[in-house]
Amino acid sequence: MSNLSINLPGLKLKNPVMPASGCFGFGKEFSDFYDLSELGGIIIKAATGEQRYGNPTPRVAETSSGMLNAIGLQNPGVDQIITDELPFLGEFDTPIIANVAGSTVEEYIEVARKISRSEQISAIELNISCPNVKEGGVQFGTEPDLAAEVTRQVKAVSDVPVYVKLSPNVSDIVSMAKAVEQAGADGLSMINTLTGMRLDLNSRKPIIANGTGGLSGPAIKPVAIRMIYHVYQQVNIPIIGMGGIETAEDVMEYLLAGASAVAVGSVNFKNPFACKDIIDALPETMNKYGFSSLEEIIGGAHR
Amino acid sequence: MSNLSINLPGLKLKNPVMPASGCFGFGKEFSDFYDLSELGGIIIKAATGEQRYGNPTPRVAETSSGMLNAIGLQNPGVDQIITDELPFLGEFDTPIIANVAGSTVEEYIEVARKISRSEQISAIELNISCPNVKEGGVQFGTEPDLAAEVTRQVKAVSDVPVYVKLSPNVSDIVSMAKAVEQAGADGLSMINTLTGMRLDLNSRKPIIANGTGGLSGPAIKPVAIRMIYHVYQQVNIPIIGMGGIETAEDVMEYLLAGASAVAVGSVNFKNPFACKDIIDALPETMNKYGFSSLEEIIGGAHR
Amino acid sequence: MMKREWMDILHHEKVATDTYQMVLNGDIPGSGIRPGQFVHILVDDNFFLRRPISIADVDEQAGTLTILYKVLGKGTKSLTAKQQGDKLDVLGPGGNGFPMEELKTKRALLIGGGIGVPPLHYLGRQLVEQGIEVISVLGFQSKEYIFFEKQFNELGEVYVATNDGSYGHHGFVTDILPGLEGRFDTYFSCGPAVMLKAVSKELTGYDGYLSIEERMGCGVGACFACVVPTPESDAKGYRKICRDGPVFKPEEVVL
Amino acid sequence: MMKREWMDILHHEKVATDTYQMVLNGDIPGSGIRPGQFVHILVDDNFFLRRPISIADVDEQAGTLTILYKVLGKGTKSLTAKQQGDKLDVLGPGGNGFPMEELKTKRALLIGGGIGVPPLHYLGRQLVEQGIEVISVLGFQSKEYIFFEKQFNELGEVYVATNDGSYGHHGFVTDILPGLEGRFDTYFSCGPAVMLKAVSKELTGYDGYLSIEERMGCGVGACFACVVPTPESDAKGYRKICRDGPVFKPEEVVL
Ligand SMILES: Cc1cc2nc3c(=O)[nH]c(=O)nc-3n(C[C@H](O)[C@H](O)[C@H](O)COP(=O)(O)OP(=O)(O)OC[C@H]3O[C@@H](n4cnc5c(N)ncnc54)[C@H](O)[C@@H]3O)c2cc1C
Ligand SMILES: Cc1cc2nc3c(=O)[nH]c(=O)nc-3n(C[C@H](O)[C@H](O)[C@H](O)COP(=O)(O)OP(=O)(O)OC[C@H]3O[C@@H](n4cnc5c(N)ncnc54)[C@H](O)[C@@H]3O)c2cc1C
Ligand SMILES: Cc1cc2nc3c(=O)[nH]c(=O)nc-3n(C[C@H](O)[C@H](O)[C@H](O)COP(=O)(O)O)c2cc1C
Ligand SMILES: Cc1cc2nc3c(=O)[nH]c(=O)nc-3n(C[C@H](O)[C@H](O)[C@H](O)COP(=O)(O)O)c2cc1C
Ligand code: FES
Ligand code: FES
Repeated sequence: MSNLSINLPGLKLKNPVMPASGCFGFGKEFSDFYDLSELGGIIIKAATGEQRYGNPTPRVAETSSGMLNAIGLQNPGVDQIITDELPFLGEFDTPIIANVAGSTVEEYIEVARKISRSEQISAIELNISCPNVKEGGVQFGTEPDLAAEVTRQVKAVSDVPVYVKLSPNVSDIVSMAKAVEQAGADGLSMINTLTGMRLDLNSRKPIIANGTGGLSGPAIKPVAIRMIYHVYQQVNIPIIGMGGIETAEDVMEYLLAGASAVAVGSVNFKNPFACKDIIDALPETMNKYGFSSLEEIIGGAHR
Repeated sequence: MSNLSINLPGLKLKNPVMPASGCFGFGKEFSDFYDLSELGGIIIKAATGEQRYGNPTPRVAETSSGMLNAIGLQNPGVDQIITDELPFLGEFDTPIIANVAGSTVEEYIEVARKISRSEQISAIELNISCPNVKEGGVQFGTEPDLAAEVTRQVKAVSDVPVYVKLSPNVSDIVSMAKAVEQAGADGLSMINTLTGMRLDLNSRKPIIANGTGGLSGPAIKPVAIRMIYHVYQQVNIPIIGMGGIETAEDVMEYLLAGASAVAVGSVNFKNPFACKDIIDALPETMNKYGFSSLEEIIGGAHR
Repeated sequence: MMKREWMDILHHEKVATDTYQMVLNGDIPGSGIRPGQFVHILVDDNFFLRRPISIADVDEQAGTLTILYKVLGKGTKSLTAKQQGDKLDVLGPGGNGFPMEELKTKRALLIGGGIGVPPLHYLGRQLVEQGIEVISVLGFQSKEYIFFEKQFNELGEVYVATNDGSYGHHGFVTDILPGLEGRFDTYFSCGPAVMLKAVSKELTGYDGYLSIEERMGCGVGACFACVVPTPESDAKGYRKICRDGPVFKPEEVVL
Repeated sequence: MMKREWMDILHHEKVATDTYQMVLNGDIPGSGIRPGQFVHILVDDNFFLRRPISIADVDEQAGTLTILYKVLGKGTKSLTAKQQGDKLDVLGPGGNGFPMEELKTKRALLIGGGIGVPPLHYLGRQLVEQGIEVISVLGFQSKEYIFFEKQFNELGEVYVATNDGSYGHHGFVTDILPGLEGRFDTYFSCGPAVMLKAVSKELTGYDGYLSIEERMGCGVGACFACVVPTPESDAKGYRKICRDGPVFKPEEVVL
């Protein structure tokens, strides 16, 4: 039997597969389909200081092998998430990672402090890379100094390890990764969506009301693999990889590139059983390619 | 009848559709399939100062809705291109755009000077964005100052208008566009490929011998549309748009976003008649969406 | 409870210009589908997102459900190529549908526009079975787009309007509503957003239900793609069309 | 001259483990195909690149060509689902193939490895028709992977090797070559790169032709994806497998 478990800062994962932030809500809906305890972990939807409505609709559009979204960080706010959403997730035997967002450093700090005190949370994913909000978010994700600053401040107040989620919309992903590593990040999460747009030929306007949206899905996988491959060579903290994962083979490709665990995002919309199907297929797939533990696979492309 | 013609600096195009650089060689092979005079123009494979062999093989890999390539600027060198390749292209009634590459500013200048003196060339596409060569190319494409410098120098020696081809692998595409506009670029060409990677699960190594390759095809179209949409609002020079174009509808989307003409790249490999099929379908498609000239469509999303 | 199922296509035919009817067989129809619920269809692996399509009829015994769809873009275009005997990847039933148990109506008015007509058919059937009187007002672009007139005739009186006057009343469904004043206590409407707005304005004061559309991601309530804002008095500030809807009372949401 | 054509699948069957044979009908077979040429296949619209597959036989009169392929990845996997009566998007014939007109051979040795065997079949047929004596050496992984032994038997003497010894000689095709010394003047080989290297080393001094593989983009000579380097003495420095090849003299290229 293959050993699927892996330990990362703050996270004892029984397998390396977690739903990605924003693609699984707070778990409730998917618990109708399968037992969430089967998951390696769950990364929940972004939390901000206050409740946010997000962007006008339409918020999603289909693209070739992918989709655009501009939800705009809609969420009930950190306090309500703690009181209304986390207790349900506490029923499952799987670590929960809170995705933390904000428009100002102060907001990031507030959210991180509050949510990291919650018993149900094992780690924070610091979302400095959301392309779908006018303020904050994305600037923190494209300038190494700003990224380092918010990482440092959040680390200072967080009771749990902090994984910084990087944006792929940058000229130099390695500098971003090194900057947040030096600022104390316990791990990296990469990648968030690429900024994109689609126009409607009838209305002659962007399909997404917000104009631009974040591109996710298999279309972006080669970009994610490239970034993880390069970052792995230059940092010493673990990477949670994501972008277009649909199969156990995709997971293996991420691990070989240097990810220690993965998150599965938009494909959950195509197949609500996606995470479970991938986890079920993983042992056989590892076997097929001659691996018996994740450690052997992780970073394998560099050996 | 729809009017498909459009005039750009140095280019009187009978229609806005041209094969993209590197995806059509020097035209000879595709002339077996249809009359190249039907094309709006032809952008030929990159020319460098000397003959280059390029990267080791494998040089291409398939991805979801796209492909990676790392040809590495293989070409016979500018002198041979002028003597051996251009005369054949001169037989067709369509403007030729020379894609100019190099590792140093001096090389760019040398190639641009020579090829712009050739009678068959109507414009230069300055390739400061090739991700597949170790030296030069990509640095010029990610730093506004370097991009402006090479643009200025090439403009100084070129007898024909210069379109600068931008890389999408940047945090801020608008700054790049403005920098080269201020340096005297007559137009922009966007986008080149996104840098990506795929790993082979059997060999555990990148499929492409070079490691990374450039991602092209429909997968990247939303990124290209977003960049063109934003750049169009900030510059006053025309844009040749490209990235994943497969249909006349795609062409319309590029024009609405702000492109004045388009280039069709890797889909030529899937369908050698791609450019011709798109040109043939364009009048009916324009009609369907209520347009009778390109001018009405270009930038239409901004009105 | 939603299921993901490969359903069998028992029947597939064109019923009007650009409009197709498909009958699907499987377990989903046995799960107590309510009128107004939808199925979320993955046309094939060329597509990354599913397509929400309303359930137009259910036969629990036969294990079948009927959908009607209009060719709009690539997905519905590809759907037309499916043949009897093929399988279809279906997620459903989605949403809440019309709150059949809570209804106090005696005389119902169904108002459907174009491809918004299908869900009202299953609703009408259930209402009639419960002994409720049904009047239907159906609007279409033009004569060739009309479908299900016969089926609605079996439920009660039917008024048809076409935008170009090629059949029935020349104009909009809202033109017909004033003439029906006093003949119904509750209305049920599904159709394009502009129509729903006009209908709910025209029929202010009546008890009403609107079935609304929005582009969806997950279709199960997890992604926040399909929200509709609520009036200021509502603390939550939004409803999810795929989970809380697609049927809402007009006063519950801001169109 | 290359054509792009929707060819009819006349016949499709499994002939060995993971190995399928397909007969295609259309105009391409009428264009004077040479042994060693290939077709460039778009499996379906889920794929962005075509797949090069060698032509294993041609019947100009019937307008058919035969291909054999081994399931390797997603594309060849999907190809197996195609059925008789379906159409296939084919570009071809590609490349130059074996230079039939220039051959001075009287006694030919064909050396094929695995899925490199098919193009040698059409070559062998043409050589035999020209009155040339043909000996074939075919290598396979193991017994279940063997195909076309009968067809090669009809052309002349056949030696089979399997890597695991489950049939014929236990070992590699190169083990068999020394025993054939003096019985041929020219060799023709197609198979994995390692085999071609070993064969050309073993048979230095003989007149030879190798058919080589590389990942392709365009398949028509325009993209420079499929180049192979040439010896230093060659000014151009490379050959394009899809256009100048896939058949080369061993001294023409650097493997
Ligand atoms: C609850 C609900 C019930 C519906 N019931 C029906 C029905 O019974 N019959 C019917 O014909 N149509 C119905 N629709 C509309 C139907 O979903 C769209 O027409 C269809 O998704 C268009 O897909 P496409 O591939 O043809 O268009 P494309 O433009 O290619 O679709 C691209 C993407 O946009 C989405 N999209 C495009 N237009 C719409 C739209 N109007 N509403 C929602 N998503 C859209 C698609 O689902 C897809 O994700 C319903 C929509 C909703 C929300
Ligand atoms: C001139 C030539 C003739 C060939 N003749 C035959 C034949 O007669 N029968 C046969 O079974 N195979 C033949 N091959 C190999 C065949 O092209 C590959 O096995 C096939 O492309 C694999 O596709 P896939 O989708 O299964 O694999 P995937 O790995 O999914 O393919 C991904 C991409 O890589 C390319 N690729 C992967 N492996 C190879 C390879 N070994 N050679 C070239 N491209 C590859 C594919 O074409 C595709 O573009 C030939 C190759 C060449 C170059
Ligand atoms: C609808 C949607 C909502 C998302 N919301 C968030 C979010 O709130 N926070 C975040 O860090 N990433 C968010 N993401 C990004 C994903 O977590 C993931 O990084 C990205 O989609 C790439 O993975 P995928 O290709 O598997 O979807 C969202 C993505 C989608 C599609
Ligand atoms: C095989 C290949 C070779 C290319 N060579 C060049 C080149 O020499 N110079 C250049 O500027 N762009 C080159 N490109 C980039 C294309 O011109 C184009 O910008 C890109 O592929 C996006 O368009 P597409 O998605 O339609 O292919 C190449 C692309 C491919 C696929
Ligand atoms: S579509 Fe995802 S919440 Fe409604
Ligand atoms: S595959 Fe394009 S040159 Fe050979």
